[in-house]
Amino acid sequence: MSRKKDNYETSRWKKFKSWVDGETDPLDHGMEAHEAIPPREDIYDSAAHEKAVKEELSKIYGEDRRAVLRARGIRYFQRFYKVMSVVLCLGIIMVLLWTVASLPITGNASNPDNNEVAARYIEKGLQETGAVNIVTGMILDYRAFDTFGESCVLFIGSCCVLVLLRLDGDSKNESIRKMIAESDDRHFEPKNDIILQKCACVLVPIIMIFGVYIVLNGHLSPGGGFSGGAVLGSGLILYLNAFGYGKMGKMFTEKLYKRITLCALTFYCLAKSYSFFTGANHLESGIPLGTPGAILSSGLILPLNICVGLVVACTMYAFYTLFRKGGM
Amino acid sequence: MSFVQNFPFFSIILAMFSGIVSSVLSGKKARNLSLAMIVVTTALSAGTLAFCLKTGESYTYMMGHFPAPWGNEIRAGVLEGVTAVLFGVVMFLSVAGGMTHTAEDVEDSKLNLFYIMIDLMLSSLLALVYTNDLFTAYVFVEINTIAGCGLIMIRQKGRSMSAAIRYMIMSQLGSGLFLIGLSLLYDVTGHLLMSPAKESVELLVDSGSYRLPLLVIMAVVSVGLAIKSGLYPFHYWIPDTYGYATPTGSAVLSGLVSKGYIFLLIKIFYRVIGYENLVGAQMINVLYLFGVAGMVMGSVHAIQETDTRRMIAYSSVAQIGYIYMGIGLGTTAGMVAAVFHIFSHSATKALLFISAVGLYEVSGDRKDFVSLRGAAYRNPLAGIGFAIGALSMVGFPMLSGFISKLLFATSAFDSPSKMLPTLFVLAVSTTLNAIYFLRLVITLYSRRREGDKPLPPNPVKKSSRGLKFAIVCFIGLNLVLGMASQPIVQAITDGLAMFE
Amino acid sequence: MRLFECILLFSLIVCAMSVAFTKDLLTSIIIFMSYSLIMCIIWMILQSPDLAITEAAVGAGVTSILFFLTLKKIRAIRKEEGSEQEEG
Amino acid sequence: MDVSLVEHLLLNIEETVSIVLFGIGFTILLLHRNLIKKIMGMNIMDTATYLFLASKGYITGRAVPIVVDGIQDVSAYINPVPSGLVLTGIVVSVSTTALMLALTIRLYERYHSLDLDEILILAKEEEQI
Repeated sequence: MSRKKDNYETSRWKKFKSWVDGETDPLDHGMEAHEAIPPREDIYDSAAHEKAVKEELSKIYGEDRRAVLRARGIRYFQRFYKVMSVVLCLGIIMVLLWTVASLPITGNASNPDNNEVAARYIEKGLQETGAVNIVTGMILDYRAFDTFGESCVLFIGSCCVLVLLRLDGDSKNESIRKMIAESDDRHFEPKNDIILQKCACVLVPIIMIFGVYIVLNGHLSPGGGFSGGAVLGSGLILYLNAFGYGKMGKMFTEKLYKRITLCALTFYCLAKSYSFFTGANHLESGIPLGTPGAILSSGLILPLNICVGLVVACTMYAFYTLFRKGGM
Repeated sequence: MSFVQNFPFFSIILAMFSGIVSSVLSGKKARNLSLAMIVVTTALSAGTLAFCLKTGESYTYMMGHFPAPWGNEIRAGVLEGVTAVLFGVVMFLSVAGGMTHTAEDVEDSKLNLFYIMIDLMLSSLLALVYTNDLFTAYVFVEINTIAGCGLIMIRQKGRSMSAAIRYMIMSQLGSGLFLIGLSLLYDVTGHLLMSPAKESVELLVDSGSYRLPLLVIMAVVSVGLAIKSGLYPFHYWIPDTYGYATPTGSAVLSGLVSKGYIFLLIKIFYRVIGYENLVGAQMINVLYLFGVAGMVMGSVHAIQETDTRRMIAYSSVAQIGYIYMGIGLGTTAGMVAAVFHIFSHSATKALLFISAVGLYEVSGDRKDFVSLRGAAYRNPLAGIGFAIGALSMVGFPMLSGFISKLLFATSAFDSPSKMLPTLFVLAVSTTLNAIYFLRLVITLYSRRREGDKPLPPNPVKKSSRGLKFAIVCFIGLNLVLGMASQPIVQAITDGLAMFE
Repeated sequence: MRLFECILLFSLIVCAMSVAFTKDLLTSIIIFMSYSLIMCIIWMILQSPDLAITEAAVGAGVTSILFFLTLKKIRAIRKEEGSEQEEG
Repeated sequence: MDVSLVEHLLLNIEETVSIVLFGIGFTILLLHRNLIKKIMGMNIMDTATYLFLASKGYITGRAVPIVVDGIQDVSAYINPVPSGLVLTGIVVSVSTTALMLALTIRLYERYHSLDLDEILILAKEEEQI
């Protein structure tokens, strides 16, 4: 018994030493330890029978025992993870539903969220921002910092998509990328479809005018830079689908996209910085608000809406072309 | 109003603006712009800190023409100033240290996009530090997430892309929970700015209404941000993410991004929910338990790892456990220790990642233990850097890790019920830390043997000046945090007092 | 109006569930698109036309287009792979 | 189950539904193996939160917050704050969706699979070779 223990001690020490030297994989070490002291395996794995079957199987199929063990570990882990996740999700739903049951009732004017904040937006919004649409006035004047952050989210999102999907001339694994680019999915669809083109002839101008209307009237009616920009972007996408990249490429290149985005965001950034700076230092901004209700009113909101609209339209179109063929 | 008070706003806008401008610059110019921007931003943050130290109080800054409950606001105080300066320094050194590797890993035509991510990352971190508005915090959390994802997948290797999507999924789960927490909070208080929201929360607590929603808000917001910062049971994305990003990416992600979320969480605890309400609601004990579990399990996982980069990543899990344990102690001293550990860990972990790069350079870009044997002789500076980082993690005196462990231990005495488990876990976790870090350090300083796997031909690359500079500065930063800790701890205490 | 809203809300849940359980990706994308459209009508009922117009343009429009494109791209890759195997 | 609880849930029907949707989206995002489904789940989760917010701003019998005929009375319009927040949120979710779809395409190009578990295993194997 004592000899056995000695042996065990020395082997442990050796293993530990080799592990400190980084010679053995600690997982291997663990497996070897399992072989040396069988009871530990039982703790690890309650279904001893299944283990036996697995070992039979591994003998039959000549599989590496380690791989089987590892795969089984992963499977157990996965099953455990699945069950835990389902329990977690159900728990979250239950707790949140329970919470909802003790929240104030929807549609009630005396709810805590209808407080002095909303009251001031409604009562003085028109005088302070010049925007008839209070929501627009709120997001582009009262809480403009959030909205600036939001356009930065869009900007960085498009940058990430550019990183992932743009195919460059000096791309590293060029042959593969070129192959994929050549097998562009446009090969599988009819070109110059006459029905699509005629429909596009009618629809594109209407969509574009609608988009421009939404952008320009953001401070007067529902909508604004973002929704209008998305409509404009989808108009561009329809045009592209109907008439192909050749025609589109003549008027809309990557350079133009970059310039528009840069100019619009720079203007946005500078205009808002000016407004923040003057606001915080209690200076007059000197931007006329105009008569509420007129198209040229509400100070910076109209130009900002135009900027956002341009950025969003270009970004949506860029997403489309990048997803389609990895470039513009 | 003093002109210095504009500095936090300037630093956020400057970082964003340089990101926007970088989209049309070449890679090299974008890099220089980014480095210059980080220096200027750090200087501005230092100015803010000096101002706050001089006046001895914090101030809010209106973003626009409208005061508190109506317009956006940012807030600067001593703690914000210290954090912003430290984040700026760590960011600068990480970018400078990983510069050459970034240029190798990233395609030339996409290099400027990498620096856009760095710029926007810094701006979002600063915004998270300075923000006084919960919805602004949400928007910038999203910017931070997307930029983090960009930093991971910019290598465009299979492993880094799969790590990126995993990171995105976990982060989105976290953001979803965070957002629903904000919605609930808005529903019961009617405010999104932190100061008025806190007033309403206090009224609610005093009147005893909406007790359950408040509890759920605490839980959901904490869990959301804990998922995003990689607290123990939600840590599965961490090793892949930190292990397969670019060196700069790993350093920034582990050193700054998760810390930004934790800082935001602390800010929400203090400035919205109220720390005493949190302690009263027992929520804190859950965080404590998770933190303790993370401290042990992260180290256990790290011991099992053969890839050194993944090992360092798992050690991050353990260190984040320390931070949550400090938050969970439920005392001000514990919180001070947690905040100090945020600083200490972001300096140390970035140092480890950056100096590990110097060691991989001389081992043919291999990351396993056998190939790294003797690497410290081939690149002495990186070896010293790594050793110091490892010793700091273990808690060697004179280094920053020692101070934070000391703070944790002393703060444990303030809460009698948690004293014994805290001290015990600290001892266990330190031992485990010592096992895996010292093992690696011993490997680095032992000679190569006969039977070792041969290194690939021509393994020794000269490390760039940027890397050497970064390692030296990081060592300095660690020593400063370790030896001159008294004023920093004082500043943290003052800053936390200003949060109230 | 209340009843109409309840029906819409119920169909939202149905759509979300069927997104989860549909095997075919194209079908689930179309269901997701209708989910966005229903959401847009509900927002109209809740007196938020700004949201409705944005959701219609973005949720039902651009997001769905992006999903379709992804699916198309994936099918293109699959087809290419298949043809290569046939050649080989 | 308590009767008043169910009644309250039915009174708050929009919130109840949005929480259920949130749960469905959360579950899909966490558990579904297919990446495209996961992304859809993420979208469902986000829109559910937005529905929650938007219903919080709604007040029965009041109009859209667009000033008509110069009436600027609080009792005439619904709360504009949630609408503004949701507008910001929608943009965020579009950006993340586009980013994740792009990642999906790249991963499919590389591993010819949409199953996240399979992709992770394949990526691991690829590195070992």
